Amino acid sequence: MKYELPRENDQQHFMSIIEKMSGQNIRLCYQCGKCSAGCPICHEMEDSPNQIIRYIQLGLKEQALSKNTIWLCASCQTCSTRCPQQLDLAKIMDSLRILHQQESLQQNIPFSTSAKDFGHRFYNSLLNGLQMDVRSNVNAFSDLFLKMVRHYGRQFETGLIYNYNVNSGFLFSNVLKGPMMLMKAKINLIPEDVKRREKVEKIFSKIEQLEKSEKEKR
Amino acid sequence: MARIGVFVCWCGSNIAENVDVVEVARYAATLPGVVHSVDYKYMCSDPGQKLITDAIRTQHLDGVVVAACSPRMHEVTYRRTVATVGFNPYLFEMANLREHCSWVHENKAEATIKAKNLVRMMVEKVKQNQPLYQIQIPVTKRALVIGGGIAGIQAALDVAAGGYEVILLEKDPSIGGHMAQLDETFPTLDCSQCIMTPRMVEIVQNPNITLYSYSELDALEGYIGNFTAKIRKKARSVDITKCTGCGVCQQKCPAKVPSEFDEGLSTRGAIYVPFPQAVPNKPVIDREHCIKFTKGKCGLCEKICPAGAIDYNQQDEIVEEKVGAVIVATGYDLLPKDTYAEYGYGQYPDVITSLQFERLVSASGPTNGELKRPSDGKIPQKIVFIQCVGSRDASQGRSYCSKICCMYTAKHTMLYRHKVPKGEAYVFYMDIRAGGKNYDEFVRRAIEEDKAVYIRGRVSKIYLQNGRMVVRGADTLIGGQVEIKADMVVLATAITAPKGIDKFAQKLGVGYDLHHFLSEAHPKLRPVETNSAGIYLAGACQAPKDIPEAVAQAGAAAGKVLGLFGGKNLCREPIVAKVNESTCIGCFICQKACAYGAIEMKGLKDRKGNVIKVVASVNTGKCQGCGACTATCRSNSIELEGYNDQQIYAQINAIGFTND
Amino acid sequence: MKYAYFPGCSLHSTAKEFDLSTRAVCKNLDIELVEIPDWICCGSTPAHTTSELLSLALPLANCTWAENNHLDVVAPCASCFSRLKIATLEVQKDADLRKKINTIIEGNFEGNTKIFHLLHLFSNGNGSAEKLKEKTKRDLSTLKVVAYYGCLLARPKEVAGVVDVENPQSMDRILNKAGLDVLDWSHKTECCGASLSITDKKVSLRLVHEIIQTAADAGADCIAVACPLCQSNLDLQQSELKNNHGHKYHLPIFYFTQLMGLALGLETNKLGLKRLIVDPRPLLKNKNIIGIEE
Amino acid sequence: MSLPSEVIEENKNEIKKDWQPKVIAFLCNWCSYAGADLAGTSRLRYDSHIEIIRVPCSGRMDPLFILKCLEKGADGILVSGCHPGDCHYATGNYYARRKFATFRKLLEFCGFDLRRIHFSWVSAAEGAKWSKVVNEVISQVREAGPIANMYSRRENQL
Ligand SMILES: Cc1cc2nc3c(=O)[nH]c(=O)nc-3n(C[C@H](O)[C@H](O)[C@H](O)COP(=O)(O)OP(=O)(O)OC[C@H]3O[C@@H](n4cnc5c(N)ncnc54)[C@H](O)[C@@H]3O)c2cc1C
Ligand SMILES: Cc1cc2nc3c(=O)[nH]c(=O)nc-3n(C[C@H](O)[C@H](O)[C@H](O)COP(=O)(O)OP(=O)(O)OC[C@H]3O[C@@H](n4cnc5c(N)ncnc54)[C@H](O)[C@@H]3O)c2cc1C
Ligand code: SF4
Ligand code: SF4
Ligand code: SF4
Ligand code: SF4
Ligand code: SF4
Ligand code: SF4
Ligand code: SF4
Ligand code: SF4
Repeated sequence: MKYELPRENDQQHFMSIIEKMSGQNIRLCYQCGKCSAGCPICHEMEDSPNQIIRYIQLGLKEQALSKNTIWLCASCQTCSTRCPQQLDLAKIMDSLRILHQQESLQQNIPFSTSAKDFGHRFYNSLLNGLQMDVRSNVNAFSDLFLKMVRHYGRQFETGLIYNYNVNSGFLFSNVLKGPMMLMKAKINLIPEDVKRREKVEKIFSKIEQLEKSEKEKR
Repeated sequence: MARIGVFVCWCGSNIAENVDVVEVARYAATLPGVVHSVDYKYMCSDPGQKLITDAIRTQHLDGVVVAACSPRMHEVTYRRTVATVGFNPYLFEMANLREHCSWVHENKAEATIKAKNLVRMMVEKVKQNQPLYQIQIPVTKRALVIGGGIAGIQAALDVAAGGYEVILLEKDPSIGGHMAQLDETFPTLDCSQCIMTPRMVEIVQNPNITLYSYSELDALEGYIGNFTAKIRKKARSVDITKCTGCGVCQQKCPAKVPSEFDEGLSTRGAIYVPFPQAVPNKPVIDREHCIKFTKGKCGLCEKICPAGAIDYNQQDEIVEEKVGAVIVATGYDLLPKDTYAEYGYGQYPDVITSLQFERLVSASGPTNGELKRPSDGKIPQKIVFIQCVGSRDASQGRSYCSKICCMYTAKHTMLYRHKVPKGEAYVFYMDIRAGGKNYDEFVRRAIEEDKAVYIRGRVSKIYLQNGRMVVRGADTLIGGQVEIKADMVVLATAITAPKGIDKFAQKLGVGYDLHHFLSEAHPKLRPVETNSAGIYLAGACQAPKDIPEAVAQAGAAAGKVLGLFGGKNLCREPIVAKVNESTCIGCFICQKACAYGAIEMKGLKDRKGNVIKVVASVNTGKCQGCGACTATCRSNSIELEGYNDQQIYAQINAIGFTND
Repeated sequence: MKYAYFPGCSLHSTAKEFDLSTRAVCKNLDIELVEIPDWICCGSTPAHTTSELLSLALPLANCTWAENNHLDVVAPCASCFSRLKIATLEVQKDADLRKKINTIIEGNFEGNTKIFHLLHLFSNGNGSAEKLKEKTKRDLSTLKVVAYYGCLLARPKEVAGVVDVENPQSMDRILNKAGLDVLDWSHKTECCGASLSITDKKVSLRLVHEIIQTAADAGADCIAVACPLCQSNLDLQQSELKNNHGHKYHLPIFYFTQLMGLALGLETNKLGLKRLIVDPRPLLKNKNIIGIEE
Repeated sequence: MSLPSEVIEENKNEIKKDWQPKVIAFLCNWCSYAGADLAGTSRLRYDSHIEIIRVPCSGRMDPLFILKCLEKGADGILVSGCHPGDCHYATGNYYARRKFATFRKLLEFCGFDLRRIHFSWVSAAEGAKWSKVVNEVISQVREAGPIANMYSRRENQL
């Protein structure tokens, strides 16, 4: 492998973006690896957490953002708790994910609650969905989750899981659990009725506008 | 009226080229109080110096200003010169026309004006000067060494070899410190006790050395050359003049106490000698654990002691010793392993500290040198060593490197392989710090010959799986997690300052750093001195150190003491603070400003001997002449000789514009 | 004692038994819970990995009601608790941010309300632990349990408010007071991967396996949890371990409130025991803790 | 502050054509004084309108010295000591720094032009730094103008 190190300026730029977003001083990391040593997900990651920090230190933005690491991170905070240099790595992972989404390096999966769209999506997912990786899974899940909240004010798990399976392509894995859960009366078939739905919608749209204008300012 | 002489130097062309020296001399002669003013090519040459001494005599001068180079260059020269004719050297001042004027300014007219100003300021200052006399401090030529580890032992032996008396103070029942606990030592792998025990014996045999073991310093008073140490000899409960050291008592004692010497891996009695080669080889009773003292029963040792040496009624004894210098060699502690919950919290018996490992492999240790692990006595086939435990760890408040653990861990892997030839040793490290003669070669040998596997990364957790410890770490070189099932884990826990050393340092008036290691006066050029004159440092009390360094520093500290004792009296520059007792209001704000503890309280008495007023008083043995006190006193009652307010204000008052 | 109660989405669906047992136990110990009317979802992980503002606005829209009514908030779900607490801490630190959020949620949150996890209610020295001990009716001393805290109840330290992040004790103490045989073990705070249980099942299965296996190795009959995400992850996926890791386990995953309820002698149907996927009743019957017919 | 009358007379209102500033520097013996010596030994040229008073340590500095200098017609003051941690007397430079900061605040509060008052850390090895500091300080003092103007302005206002 060979990496072209960006000029000092670019390097500073990427590191300082992440520093600003996360409020962490990335230079504190002395690459001891304790974060990776304790990370429960490290086995599955393309690059271990300390390597992601290294990429940031060297200004290798592409590398930092393109690995599945940031999407697999479970935000468990084990790394943040044990880091000898007191870096909040989980927060840095958050920042990388947010940055990734902001920069739309990856297209988000659209979502709709209408029955017609469901069918459409279902069909589509049969065609394409099977190749999707964690990144799109996590994105899809987050996306759906928030859209559920936006729409109903609360999470509607049946809808969430159903939609997620349809969209992610892992069609049968979790849906199978459905009947068992229902048997135990675990999940609701009908979403709960939150009276403040409009208010929730307002919160979401306000934030959307705010963030858009902030992004434009930058 | 003052009679000042001014002597303006050309320094060849060094000054004369950029400053009109003749004009400066002419100008000086016009200043009020100046009765004599000349210029000369090389003032520091013999004829130049003679110009000055002659003028002092013929002109009856009471002040001399030499306008030449920096006082840092020739102040000492001229002080000696004027003293040869009985002139008080502190009635002399220098104006710096070379470094601060001719060499830095190009415009000759401007430089000449400046030169005049500088001369005028000095003339005004010297008018305020008072004769001062060197301070002679008589020196008690005995040294106190505190701490009987290798550093303290070496320092005591070196000072004694110079022919002076030494008092060696050790808080534990025996001297030896940590080195006595070690097995073989890097970088040569010679046996620690073999090289140490002879020196310990020498301590008791040397007629110049008095050993107070099981004793502590209660107080240290006085100043350089003249300290009084109050030493508490803790009650041993054994009369060592009677005890023959037969050891029957400790064999029979029913109490069982974890042995400090074996780091808790074995037990000792309540009456005990910490280890077989102890010096002195006489037991003490640990009253906290003795059944006689805690419950009033037992008394077995008294019954069986053939020498009748047991004395339960012995009391602590306070002795006072007068000494002229103190060497502090109080050593270090090891961070307890239970600081790291993720490494098993002291729950897993087979997670041990490096010092415990030393005891486990030591021939004199609890297993007689067979490496058996604490939980079940099995020989560990796979050991994991973890470096930097508690060191270089900001989250633990310790960002420093403990310096010696890289080396002793390499040593441990070797000792392990020598005991268990088929065993596997893994080392988790962040960096290998092996700077020293033959040190890196030593580490390479551990890797290349003794097959230690070094893994670059930290360990995050140790947990049990089916009763076996799993060490989960990272190898940052391959970029992933690694897990090792281990039979034993050795933590290279951080070297820390001994608990309570801050209080102890305050007692001595010695500074300490953030981590409570004692502070040297200057990290490079005065590494064994402290800011308190007459108190020196040796060994790991100053910073983590290995044996070669501890011994070298001990020798250096002894050298300083011998230097101090070598002269007749201690001569000090008279640049010290002085209190005006009639105006001092006794607020002692100055005391807080003084970094040297030089300001003491003094009671002023009336004729009947009643104290009527408490005022500040400067201990000239301790004062270093910084003037911090002077600048703090609100009633202007404390002055720094040589830089007193009148002298500085005289210079300031003279700054006005040169009139011609 | 009166608290604003934030059940969160899970307690209204997958974790109804947590809700049930919490209410029952609190009632028994004279703790009054007032459910925040018309509460909305806290946004959980997806919100804070998507937008910082969202992750603050959603929780605080709920806390505002509590503050206006001068109540501290208690949340049984570790995730909700964590989000609520972090959000209040963040706006306490940053007045500008607080103003921004207040305009978004169209309310006025000052940051005075305290956020507790349910565990804190029984371990923060308000006397309910002692009360629990006094009121214990069933003997659970034969039940060997390990306390599983997961991530969010131990980390980060400032949020979780624990003394020792690597070895938290609050649940252990409560279970002790309830008379159980609480064992020491090493995986108290290891992540179970709940947040990946849907998105990357393989990973979360492996983590679940490690935790269940370590608990079984330590000699536990069951695991106590204080978080609906941990519970459903450990409970639901246990059956799949056989297929994926070749081990069959049968460790009931109790909410700690269910165990408290058992100790307090509450009726088992009020504790939702039947709703657990790994049915705990055979174990409890075996240990003579509940009757055959229950 | 009492005013030297002749100064007021001379500099009634504007800057005299040939006005040159006068800066007084207090240097600690161990670091800054030696640093200034080094500037000399290295022949580093700098503005000549600075005169040095040697003190054992910057901790010896009494704020009154500064007031006295100003009263006597100094246009600017520089106090220079060892770098933090390098003080020959362990802590003197910390004291100095603290005292000086408070003093500056006080002056600022009184409406005093802070371009006249400076503090620096110059070590025995920093000859170049010394000459740079001097030039910077003097150029700031030049901007501030003759101290006498300040006095006369005050007088006029009264
Ligand atoms: C595991 C381990 C392995 C090591 N291996 C090696 C090695 O192989 N080679 C090597 O060169 N170095 C090694 N070292 C380092 C070595 O131990 C130290 O360099 C050396 O012991 C320092 O000696 P010291 O006299 O400064 O301190 P210490 O040995 O700590 O001695 C200090 C003495 O002062 C006494 N004392 C403390 N406070 C007071 C007080 N207030 N009043 C009176 N007495 C007091 C103590 O009781 C003690 O006797 C090792 C260290 C460790 C931890
Ligand atoms: C690039 C570099 C940077 C450094 N930076 C630092 C630093 O920042 N901090 C630090 O602490 N250390 C630093 N050092 C190390 C420092 O230079 C040495 O520690 C120190 O100079 C050693 O001093 P010395 O007196 O032992 O040897 P030397 O300085 O080498 O002095 C030996 C003297 O002996 C004379 N001599 C040699 N042979 C004979 C003979 N046969 N007869 C008579 N005279 C003889 C030589 O001419 C010389 O004057 C640095 C070193 C280097 C190379
Ligand atoms: S634990 Fe901290 S210092 Fe160590 S590699 Fe990870 S982020 Fe860097
Ligand atoms: S927070 Fe993410 S990176 Fe850190 S240990 Fe947990 S899963 Fe790994
Ligand atoms: S006294 Fe100083 S200035 Fe004069 S000749 Fe000697 S070295 Fe040069
Ligand atoms: S039995 Fe008596 S003589 Fe023997 S060692 Fe003990 S005290 Fe000393
Ligand atoms: S009296 Fe104390 S020291 Fe003596 S044998 Fe009994 S317990 Fe041991
Ligand atoms: S000496 Fe080595 S093991 Fe010890 S703290 Fe320093 S780097 Fe770590
Ligand atoms: S000398 Fe000054 S500061 Fe010190 S005690 Fe006396 S009055 Fe106070
Ligand atoms: S001059 Fe300095 S050392 Fe001397 S008494 Fe004053 S403050 Fe202390």
